[in-house]
Order: sequence, then C-alpha cells, then structure tokens
Amino acid sequence: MSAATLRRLIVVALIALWEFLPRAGLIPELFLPSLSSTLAAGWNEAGEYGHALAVTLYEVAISMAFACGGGILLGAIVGSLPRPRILIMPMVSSLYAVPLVILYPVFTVWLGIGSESKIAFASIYGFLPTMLATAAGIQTIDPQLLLAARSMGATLSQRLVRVIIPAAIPTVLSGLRVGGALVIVGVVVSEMLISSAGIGYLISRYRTILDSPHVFAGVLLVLAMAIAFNAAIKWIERKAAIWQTGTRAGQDAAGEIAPTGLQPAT
Amino acid sequence: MQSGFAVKATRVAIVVALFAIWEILSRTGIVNPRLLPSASDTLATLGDLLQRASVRKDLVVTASEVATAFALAVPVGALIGFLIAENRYFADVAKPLLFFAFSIPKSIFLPMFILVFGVGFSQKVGFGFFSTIFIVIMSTTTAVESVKVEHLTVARSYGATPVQTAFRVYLPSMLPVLLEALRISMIFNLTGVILAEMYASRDGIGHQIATWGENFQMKQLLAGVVMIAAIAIAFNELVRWVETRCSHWRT
Amino acid sequence: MGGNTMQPLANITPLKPAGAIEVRNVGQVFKTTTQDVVALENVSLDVKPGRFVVLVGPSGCGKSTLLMMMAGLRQQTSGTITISGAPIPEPDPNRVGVVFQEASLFPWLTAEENVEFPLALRGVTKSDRRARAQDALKLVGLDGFGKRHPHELSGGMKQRVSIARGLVQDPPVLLMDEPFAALDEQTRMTMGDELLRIWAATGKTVVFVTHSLTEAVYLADEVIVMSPRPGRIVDHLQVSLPRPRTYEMLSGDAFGSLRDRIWRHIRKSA
Amino acid sequence: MGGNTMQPLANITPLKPAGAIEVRNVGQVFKTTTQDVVALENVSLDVKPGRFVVLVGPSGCGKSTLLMMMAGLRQQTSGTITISGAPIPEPDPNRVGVVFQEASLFPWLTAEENVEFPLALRGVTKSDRRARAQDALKLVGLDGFGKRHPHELSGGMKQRVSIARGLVQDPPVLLMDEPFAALDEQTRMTMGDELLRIWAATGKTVVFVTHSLTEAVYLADEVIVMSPRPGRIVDHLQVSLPRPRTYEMLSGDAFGSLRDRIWRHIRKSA
Amino acid sequence: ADTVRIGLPTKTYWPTTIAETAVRQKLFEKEGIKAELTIYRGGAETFEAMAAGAADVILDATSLVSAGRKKGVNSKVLANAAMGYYGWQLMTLSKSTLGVNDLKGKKVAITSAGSGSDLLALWTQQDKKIEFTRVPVGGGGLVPNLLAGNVDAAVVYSPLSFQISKSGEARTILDFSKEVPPNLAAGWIALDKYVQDKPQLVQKTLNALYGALMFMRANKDASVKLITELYEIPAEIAALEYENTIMKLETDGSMDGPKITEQLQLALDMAKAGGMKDLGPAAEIISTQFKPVPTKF
Ligand SMILES: Nc1ncnc2c1ncn2[C@@H]1O[C@H](COP(=O)(O)OP(=O)(O)OP(=O)(O)O)[C@@H](O)[C@H]1O
Ligand SMILES: Nc1ncnc2c1ncn2[C@@H]1O[C@H](COP(=O)(O)OP(=O)(O)OP(=O)(O)O)[C@@H](O)[C@H]1O
Ligand SMILES: Cc1ncc(C[n+]2csc(CCO)c2C)c(N)n1
Ligand SMILES: [Mg+2]
Ligand SMILES: [Mg+2]
Repeated sequence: MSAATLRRLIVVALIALWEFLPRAGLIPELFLPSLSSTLAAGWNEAGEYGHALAVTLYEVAISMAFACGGGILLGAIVGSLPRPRILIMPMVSSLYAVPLVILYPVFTVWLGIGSESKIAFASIYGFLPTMLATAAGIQTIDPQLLLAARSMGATLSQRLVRVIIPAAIPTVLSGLRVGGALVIVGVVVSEMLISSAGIGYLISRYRTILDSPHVFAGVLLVLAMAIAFNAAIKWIERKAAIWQTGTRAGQDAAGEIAPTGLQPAT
Repeated sequence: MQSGFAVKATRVAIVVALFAIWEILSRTGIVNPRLLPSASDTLATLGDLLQRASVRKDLVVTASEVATAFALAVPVGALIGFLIAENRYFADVAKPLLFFAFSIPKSIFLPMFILVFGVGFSQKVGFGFFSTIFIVIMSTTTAVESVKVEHLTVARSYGATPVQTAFRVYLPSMLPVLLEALRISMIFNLTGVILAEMYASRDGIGHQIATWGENFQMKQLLAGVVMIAAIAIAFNELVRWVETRCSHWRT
Repeated sequence: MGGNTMQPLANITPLKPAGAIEVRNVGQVFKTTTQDVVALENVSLDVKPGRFVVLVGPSGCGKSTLLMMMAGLRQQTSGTITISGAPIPEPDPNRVGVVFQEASLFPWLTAEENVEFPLALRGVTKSDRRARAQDALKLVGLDGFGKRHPHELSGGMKQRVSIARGLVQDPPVLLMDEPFAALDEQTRMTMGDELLRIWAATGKTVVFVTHSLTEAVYLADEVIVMSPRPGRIVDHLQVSLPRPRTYEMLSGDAFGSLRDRIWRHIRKSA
Repeated sequence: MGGNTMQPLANITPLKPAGAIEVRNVGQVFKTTTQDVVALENVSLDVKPGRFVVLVGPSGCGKSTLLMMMAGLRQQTSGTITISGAPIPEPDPNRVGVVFQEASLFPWLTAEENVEFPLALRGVTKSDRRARAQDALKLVGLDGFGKRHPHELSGGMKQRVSIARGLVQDPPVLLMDEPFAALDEQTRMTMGDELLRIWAATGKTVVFVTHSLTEAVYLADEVIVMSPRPGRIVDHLQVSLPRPRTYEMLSGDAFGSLRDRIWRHIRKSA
Repeated sequence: ADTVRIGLPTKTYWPTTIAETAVRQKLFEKEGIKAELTIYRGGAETFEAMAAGAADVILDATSLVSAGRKKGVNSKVLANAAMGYYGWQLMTLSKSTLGVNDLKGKKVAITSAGSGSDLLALWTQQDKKIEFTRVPVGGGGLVPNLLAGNVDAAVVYSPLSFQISKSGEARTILDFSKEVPPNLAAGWIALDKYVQDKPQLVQKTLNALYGALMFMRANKDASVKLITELYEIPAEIAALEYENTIMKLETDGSMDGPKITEQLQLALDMAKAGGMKDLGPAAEIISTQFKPVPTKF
C-alpha cells in the first residue's frame, strides 16, 4: 500500500471514529458531537459562520502581512549585519521562550477588543519564527554567490533583489509555513479569549453555553484554514523554488519544519 | 573576549532600559498604573510572592508536572521521530499528519483531557505531553537526518553493533540538534502545562496566574508573568550554554 | 561569440592596449581584531595582452587575494594595479570577467539566465541578452542546454556555464580562481583543453589560479610561483611548449623539468 | 606500529596467506523501485599479499561498490570474494581496514579518540587503546597532535588520522576509496609519498581507488581499469617502475606511456 | 473516609468562600468525609468537569443543568444556593455621564457568553428595551477594559464591583441584586448517577456546606477575615462582600418550596433569552431528595 493511500485511510478512519464514537455513546456529545451533527450545526448557522470567517480571515490576512513582512524584513537586516545579530538573536530566542498567552488580557487593554489586539497578538506570534528563519536563511547564503554578483558589477540593491532574496527563499518559506500556522492559531486563540467577532469568538461563545456541535463546527473551520494555508505554501514552494529539487536541503525544505523558530501553539 | 563583554553589557543595558521604560510609563501615569503597575512594584510583589509557602508549593507542583511530562514526551517522541527519519514509508505516512496536528490550536482539546484524566496531576502532565510530543517528533527527525552517512559507514566497517552505533555515532552527531530540540520542546512543554493549569487545576503556578488574572490582581499577575518568563529564559539560557559546551568541536 | 555581437570596450582611454595587466609594488594587509595579517607584500607583475598566465603557490599565499584586487573586488593596501591601462577601483565586467568554481552559479536561474545575469544587471534588453547568452553558451559547447538549471547539469557543464558567464560581456581579461577545483581529474583534463580552445578563439588575457602543477604547465604561457604568507613572487617561468598542447607533452622532458622546478619551490616552502 | 604491539590476526585458518584477495565472477545488481541497476558484472581479480593495487574507471563504474563488497559492507549478488582465504560476510576490522575521505572522521572526537574508535568498539582497555593509537599516529607522522579535534587539523593531517584509524588494528588489507579526493594537488602528492612509506613499513595489501591517473601510476604495483556501467575489468596493468618512486619518474617515458594507456581506455568510455 | 470533589466556578466568588469555610471549620471532617476543592475557569468549565467525572458536587448556573440534559449529561439541582445576583452591578467609569438608558448602541463588557454577566446584560436589554453590544472579555478583562475605555459599561460581580466603586474609579448604574426579580440562578449540582451511587455522601456534603453558611452568618469577624485573605482585598471591601452577598444567600437550600419551580423556570427563561437552546422544563432538573441539615460548628 502506498504511503499516501495509508495516510488517506488513517484520515478516513479518524473521520469515521468521529462519527461513530459519539453516536455509540462512547463519548458524551458535550465533549465530541458526531461529525454529522457538527456539519448540520454549521450548515444551519452558515450565515453566522460565514460572517465570522470573514472577520477571522481579515485578521489573519493583516497579521500575515505584518508577521511575514516584518519577519522577513527584520530577519534580513539582522541576518546580514553581524553586529545586531550577535546582540539581538539570543535575546529574541529568550523572548521566544516566554509563554506569551498569559499576557493577552493585558494586551487588549492597550489596543482594545476589536481586530487590532488580535492582529497585534497574532503578528507577534507569527513574527518570531519568520524572522528567525529569514535571518538563518540570509546568514547561510553562500558568500561565493554574492562575490560572483559583485564581480559582475551588481549594485547593493541588485544584489538584494537578484541574489539575497532568491537565495533565501527556501528557508524563508519554511519559516513562513510555521509563522503562518502560528498566525492562524494566534488569531483564533485571541478571539477565543476576548472578542466579539470571528471564529474563535463563536467557538468560545458556543462552548460556554455547552453547544458542542456549534463549537466543533468552528473547530472544523479552523482546520480548513490550516489546510488551505498549507496548500497555499506548497503551491508557492513549487512555483518559487523549483531549482532546489535535487539538493538534499531543497527536498527537506519542502516537507519539513526547521525546529528553530517554533513557538508553542496554544 | 572584550567584544564579548561589550555585547553582554549592551544586552543587560537593553533589559534595564526596558524595565526603566516600564517604570516610567507607570509612574508618570502615561499608562494607568492600575492597568500596568510599575516595574518596582511588580518586582516587590514578586519578592513577596516567593516568600509565600503556597506559591512555593505551586512552583514545586508545576515543576514536577513539567519534569514528568518532559520525561515522558522526549523518549516517546524521540522514538517516533527516529522511526520516521529512518523509515521512508513511515515518514510519508506520518509527516503530513504531524504537520497538520502541529498547526491546530491545542487548547481546543483541553476538555478532552479532563474527560480522560479528570483534574489533577495526570491531566496536566497529559496535556503537557500532548503539547510537546509533536515538536519532539519533528525535531528528532531533523536531528537523525543530520547524521552523516559516512559516519555510519565507518562505524559499520569497524563492526559496530547497533547499540554501539546508537551511542557512539547517532548520539554525538545529533547532540547539537538534539539539545536545540530539547530547548524548544521545553518551551512547548512549559506552555502546555501552564495552559492546563490555567484551565482547570487545584494548584500550580499557572492556576495562580489565571486566578490573579480573573480577579484583576495586576501586581500579582505581572509578577507571575515575570516569574514564568524568568524561569523560561533561565532554562533557555542553560540549554544554550550546554549547547555551546557540547559542540565546541563545531567550527 | 564573435566580437561583432559584443558590446564595445568601456569608454576608457587606454594607455596600454586592452587586456594588459600591470601590478606595481602591491601589498595587502588584513586588519583583524587580534592582529594584522600581511597577505601580500611588494608584488609586481606585468601581463601582456592575450597571454595565458597561471598563478600557483601554497595555500594561503594570497593568490585569491591578488585576483580579487585585479577584479576590483578588493582594494590593495599599497601599490597600484591597472587593467587595460586604467586602475580598477571597482568591478568592471566590461574590462574584467571573473570565473569562480561551479558552486558560484545561481541555482534558481537556468543556465541561460545565469549567463544573462551580468547583462541583466546593466539593463540589456531581453532579446539582445538572450542572443548574446546563446552565443556564449555555443562558444563553451553548451548549445541546447540553456533551459536547464545548474542541478540538472554535470560538474563539467556547470563549469562551462560559469565560463560563458565570465565571457558574455567580452571583456579583454578573464580571471579564474581555481575554476576546476571541484571537478574530478578526468573532467578537469577535458575542461583544460576546452578552455585553451576558447582562449585561442577569443584571444583574451587569462589569469588562472590552480593547485595542480600539471594543469599549470599544461595551460600556461607563463607560470608565476608565489611564496607562503606574506605572499611574494618567487619565480616566473616562461612555458615555451608549442601550442596546441597535447596530452603526450605531459610525458615530455621539457614539461617534466618545468613542473619539477615549480615543485621544488613549493616543497621548499611547505 | 611494529607488529609486536598489534593484535594477532583473527582466528581464521587461512587457505591463502594473510592479505590475499580473491574476487571470482562477482556481480552486483541494485534493485530500485523503478528498475534493476547492474552495477558490476562478472568481475574477477586476484591480489597477492602486500601488493599495492589501484582501481580506476569512469564515475559510476562500480569502484566503490567493489570496495564495499571487499570490506564486507555489502554482499555481492553473485560470485565469491575471499580475503585472506575466507569469505567476508560482514565487516571484520582484523582482516580489512577501510580508509575513507577526511570527512569521515568524527568531529566530536579528538584525533587520538578517532584512532581509538575501532578498539573502543571491541572493549580494548583505555591504556592499551591509547598506546596503540599513539603508535598508529606516530606511524602517520602525527606525533603530538592527538589531542586536537579534526577541525583544528589541515586537510592532509585529517587524512593521516583517517589512515591511522584504518591501520590501528593492523589488518593485512587496507581498502581506500578516493582517500585524497578532498585534498589539493600539492598536499595530495605529499600524502601519496607518505602512504607509500607507510605501506612499505607495514607490508599491507592496499586496494586504492582514485580518479587521478598520475596518482594511480605513481602509487601502484598494478592498475585495474574498469569500464562504465555495468562495471567490468577492461585492463590490468603491471607498473614495473622501481621503488621508491620519485617525483622525477613522472616525466619519464615509462610513466607517460602507462598513463596514456589508461587514459585511452577512459576516453573511449567517456 | 469518602472523598467528595467539589467544583467551584471562580476563586473570588461566594461558593468558594463557603466551601473554604467548611474546610477550615473542619465541617467535612465532622460529617466523616473529606473534600477536595477545585476552582475552574468559569461556570461552563465547572460543568464540563462534572460531566467528565472530575468533579462530584458543583456550584453552577442552573441553566447549564438544563442544557446538559440534551447533551447526554444528566444532572440535577440538589440545593438552592442563591435567589439573586448579589453584588452584581452594571457599572460605568465615574467620569462618564451615561445612564442605563443611554447605553443604546454602546459596548457592554461581560465575562463570557452564557455566563451570569451575559444573562444580566440580556435581561437589562429586555427590561429597559434598549440594544447594546455584549463583549465577552473574561473575568480579568472587565475592569481593565472598562478603565481603558474599550467598553462603555461592564457587568461586574462582587467583590470587584465593591472594590472599584469604593476606589472611585467606577460607579453603579444598575444594581442587579435589587432589580432582577428573584430567580434560582445558582444551585448545588451533581450527576444523577453520582446521587444514585452515593446519596449519603451528597447529603453530608450539603450538610457541611450549609453548616459553613451558618457559621459565616454567626461569625462576621472570622468570615470577613477569611474573605480578606482568600481574595487578597482590603478588609472593608471584604465586609461589603459579607454584608451584601454572603448574608443574602439562601439558608436552607430546600428544593421543594412552593415557588421553586417557578423561580427556576424564570432563570431558564433568562438563559433562553441569552441564546441557550434546547432547554427543558424546570421540573426536569429539580431534585428534592436532599434537605441540607447544617453541620454544627
Ligand atoms: N578577510 C580576511 N581577513 C583576514 N585575513 C584574510 C582575509 N582573507 C584572506 N586572509 C588571509 O590572507 C591570506 C591569503 O589568502 P588567500 O585566500 O588569498 O590565499 P590563497 O592563496 O587563495 O589560498 P588557497 O590556495 O587556500 O585558496 C591567508 O593567510 C588568509 O588567511
Ligand atoms: N544503493 C544503490 N542503489 C542503486 N544504485 C546504486 C546504489 N549504489 C550505487 N548504485 C549505482 O551503481 C553504480 C556504481 O556505483 P559506485 O558508487 O560503485 O561507482 P563509482 O565507480 O564508485 O563512482 P564514483 O567514481 O563516482 O565514486 C552507479 O551507477 C550507481 O548509480
Ligand atoms: C468571575 C466570574 N466569572 C464567571 C462567572 C459565571 N458564573 C459561574 S457560576 C454562575 C452562576 C451564578 O450566577 C455564574 C454566573 C462568575 N460568576 N464570576
Ligand atoms: Mg584561494
Ligand atoms: Mg565511488
């Protein structure tokens, strides 16, 4: 049996269990409603979920732009300048060790309970891995490539656009993959904690009134977002980085997460 | 060495500056001190908290949960990670699923852990384990893949047994990556346990922090956050220190 | 790559003919945190246009450093260097082309795009660029491989692309720093013949760095031997073997004695 | 590393003298998911004890595969291989030592610990181990460098450590797969002389793989030339140049004609 | 001795004070049982813990009991703990001039959807015929978000409400303990199965809890001291909490009084207005099996 087949079988089995376990009464519906009742609940309130999804997607998109844009920019700066790197990287890595969630309630005070606080929180959440990966990517660029470009008379900006960025793409993408996943988690978790809109809000709201089918309908939407994001990154990887096929590092970047630059998803 | 000292001094200066800004913001009322008690007040509260027997007991509880979850997650995760790294088929099956599991907010599953373990030590350890294992698996895989084929061939050519290969080639080769993995796993582990404590618990420092938060006891809350941050950073630095010691042979 | 499809020389008024290299009392000192490293000391050297000059010497003697200065990639601490009669304060691909090891190709570009790279930097139009890259690729015998990425090419082919990239702007001088070091000996030999063919066809001045003494004598008009750090020129040999060079010459006495002479310098310094 | 400090040969009853290698009709087929790759076909070969045999052939012809089978690291698909008269179903460091490229040293161990590694695997006591590692390091000329880590050694020094590791159990046979490939030509020449000195001092049978034809002729008693895949033996040359080999011989006619003969085989197959 | 695991929804909430008193006065010991107190993150979490078998007797909103029945969690209200929302107030910043009727279109902070504060917010909307946005901010978010001006008003529970009105930062614009008609908002709850298996343990637990309440009523100083300690608040606030909350709680816990069903139904109706669906009739979740006999202290 091919690996992909087995993997699909596992997924199908999990889905079947999701339907069967609650139906058979092996797990109370409060904790896990059957898949069908979850889907039905989602369908019945499709309008509400659609609206919440729009809010969440908006927040995810903006946070993604901040986290990824900022992460790439700062990572590029820190990665290419040795002084700030020595100074900042260990501090960033330490900061990273702090479970940030505890601070979220204080966070809302500064930025309000609207989208801003979610965006800020998720941006910071996704920013660190992207930045760390980019810095690592820039740092490991073969100096030979930069030398070659210089010998052909490339200016600083030409070197940036034509050498540094393309050379860093594989590492940056693997950073984005993690950073993006964390942005989604960050938005949803902060919506769950304090908010009045979005998927996370719906999950929380339905949870406190014990309406588990609606809770899991929200969870399903989060899963769908994660899957879609993953597919998008894969697509970009294929488009942007054909050249890395053939190198071991290249193959790894396609399916792998660099362990550096991860943060606990809550 | 001198520049090393300069760097350390600058880092300390940055941290001191941050605390100073915090102090000023709060003291001058630029930020409502009810919402952000001053740094000095927070540190004083921290000192006060550390005097309390109950807080110390909470710290011990959390520490034992963290240690247990870690001691369970690391070997189990390492074993699975090893299988994935060494077996192409297993890797093809498991990797996408693992990545997916990684990108789900784990807190959704907190009630499940109460369902299975009740409330107490095992539930918190269970959730800590669950939050840690994925990252252990993924980083072990990377660590195993960092072992050079040449080194394995050398060991084989000198008739090394599997156990000898494991301890004399795999382990030292993987050590730098593995330490890095341990460091990150510990971050996940700590977050997991604290989250479980915040959600439902009788004791533990996470439980205390959540309570302080719920009751708007800002000084205690911030002191707790500073305490957790200090512990996390201390652990982080410790492992990084071991890392540089252990990989002195790396150029 | 006939001169006709190529851009004319940069607008400099050469005191010397295009392709002449003049190195006068050049020194290079690297300042590091701990100490100053004198990499090169009082190096003087004249290369006439169209000559094939090979630089040899023990590792760390400053060969790459000297080449970098000739390429305008690094400035000497003392002395002067002129290329085609003018100093070279910064890289000028119209005067000097540089060829590195195969690893210096951009892996995300195709062979053809790699060769076009220096032209793209100067804003040469797409079609013009493509045409000139085709010419250069044809010259190095890679007709039809333009669409491949470096990882789809063998070591020797990658090195040809690298050479084509150095040649595409038709500079009168070509600097090559151990271009064949990453190739196995057999490919290396073939590439040597190939390089001589290209050199003969284009009439460039070539400065070539290698660790292989056989390769040095086989390729060179002149071999320059350098001493360990601080790098100085300890010998300058004229290789008067006839051209085209053939594999059989390797076993000849003339060849052997030249190589022995170099080897003695190197051995002495090791 | 006198024989006296070394362990006696493994307890086999040799039909042939220690150090003899016999390869009979050996084939190797790699089964991959897409197709079967015939790497070697019907290879037969006799190496008498104490001989220095060099294997050359185009890339991918199966040289490494053949060596792996002699080392017991891979089993042939057909045919038989005996070392010192007995088959070698698994690696046996008392009969066969293997020397890889410098990159195969364990970077986390010091030079001395690297050399001790094979002994440590067999539980030799610390002091005994240390003494034998010292002998082996002295033999390769690295007295006093035992406490350094590989990254603190030059390429040539690393390769010496690698050789010492292969020699430390005093096996009658030493297999070397392109041991000098990562070294520059000058270090390579010096290492070649060094290897011949060690070989002369210990009297081992050596099978040596290289891409350098000069190196092949310079080192060998016999050169075995292989064809491209499926690998077969296409020539077996006796090199009757006197020993010790000197650098001057490289320019001699005898040397040249041997190298030419090999080159023609290789060129034909390329 | 048998151990009962008591689930409490919030630390600074009167049920915690009662249970803590029972422990400190050794009332559980006097009943010959042991008690293990666990404080959860809120009513829903406490209910989940009971459903999962992690808590045996809990104090929670009665509406959750009704909602749980439709999700396979069968529990009942065993004893009536509170008939009103004591100490709960709708507050604005002192410097704000808003009154209840000005809240139209404004933002009002609540702890979480379906919580007591949410029900009160909804009740206000209906009662005053105004519409505003309810924003869930969690217990810890009420005061900060009010002070930061992120919301215009907040439904605050005691003792926080007493604290910020005392400090002058906020003022009350609606006192729910006075405005909301009596309804059975909170009760002691257990799973049917647990009641069936260990009726005596449940009885003893209720005895101890109501014994604690009696003790508190009889010992003001000791109780205020306990509240001061537990909540880490000034004694004067603790005294307010004592007077306005503890002293208002139901003392006999009886579930077979004449108006119980009606008052419970009123609580469920409020919950329905709060968005809870599938709530059965009040009678379904009443258990009259126990009558707390306060343990002598
Ligand atoms: N950026 C630098 N900072 C300090 N020292 C340097 C620097 N670059 C080179 N050197 C030193 O200058 C000397 C000459 O270096 P260079 O690379 O030119 O030698 P090389 O002859 O090319 O050696 P190789 O044969 O190994 O390529 C060396 O001793 C080297 O250590
Ligand atoms: N594990 C394997 N699976 C499939 N094919 C293999 C495997 N190992 C080697 N081969 C194939 O067997 C042939 C011989 O390989 P081998 O490595 O022995 O060649 P070689 O002569 O050592 O080449 P080189 O000079 O490049 O080192 C090659 O064509 C190679 O592709
Ligand atoms: C800080 C705080 N958070 C949540 C609740 C919610 N809650 C838990 S049980 C219950 C029933 C009594 O109304 C209610 C409302 C609260 N009371 N206090
Ligand atoms: Mg160099
Ligand atoms: Mg090979």
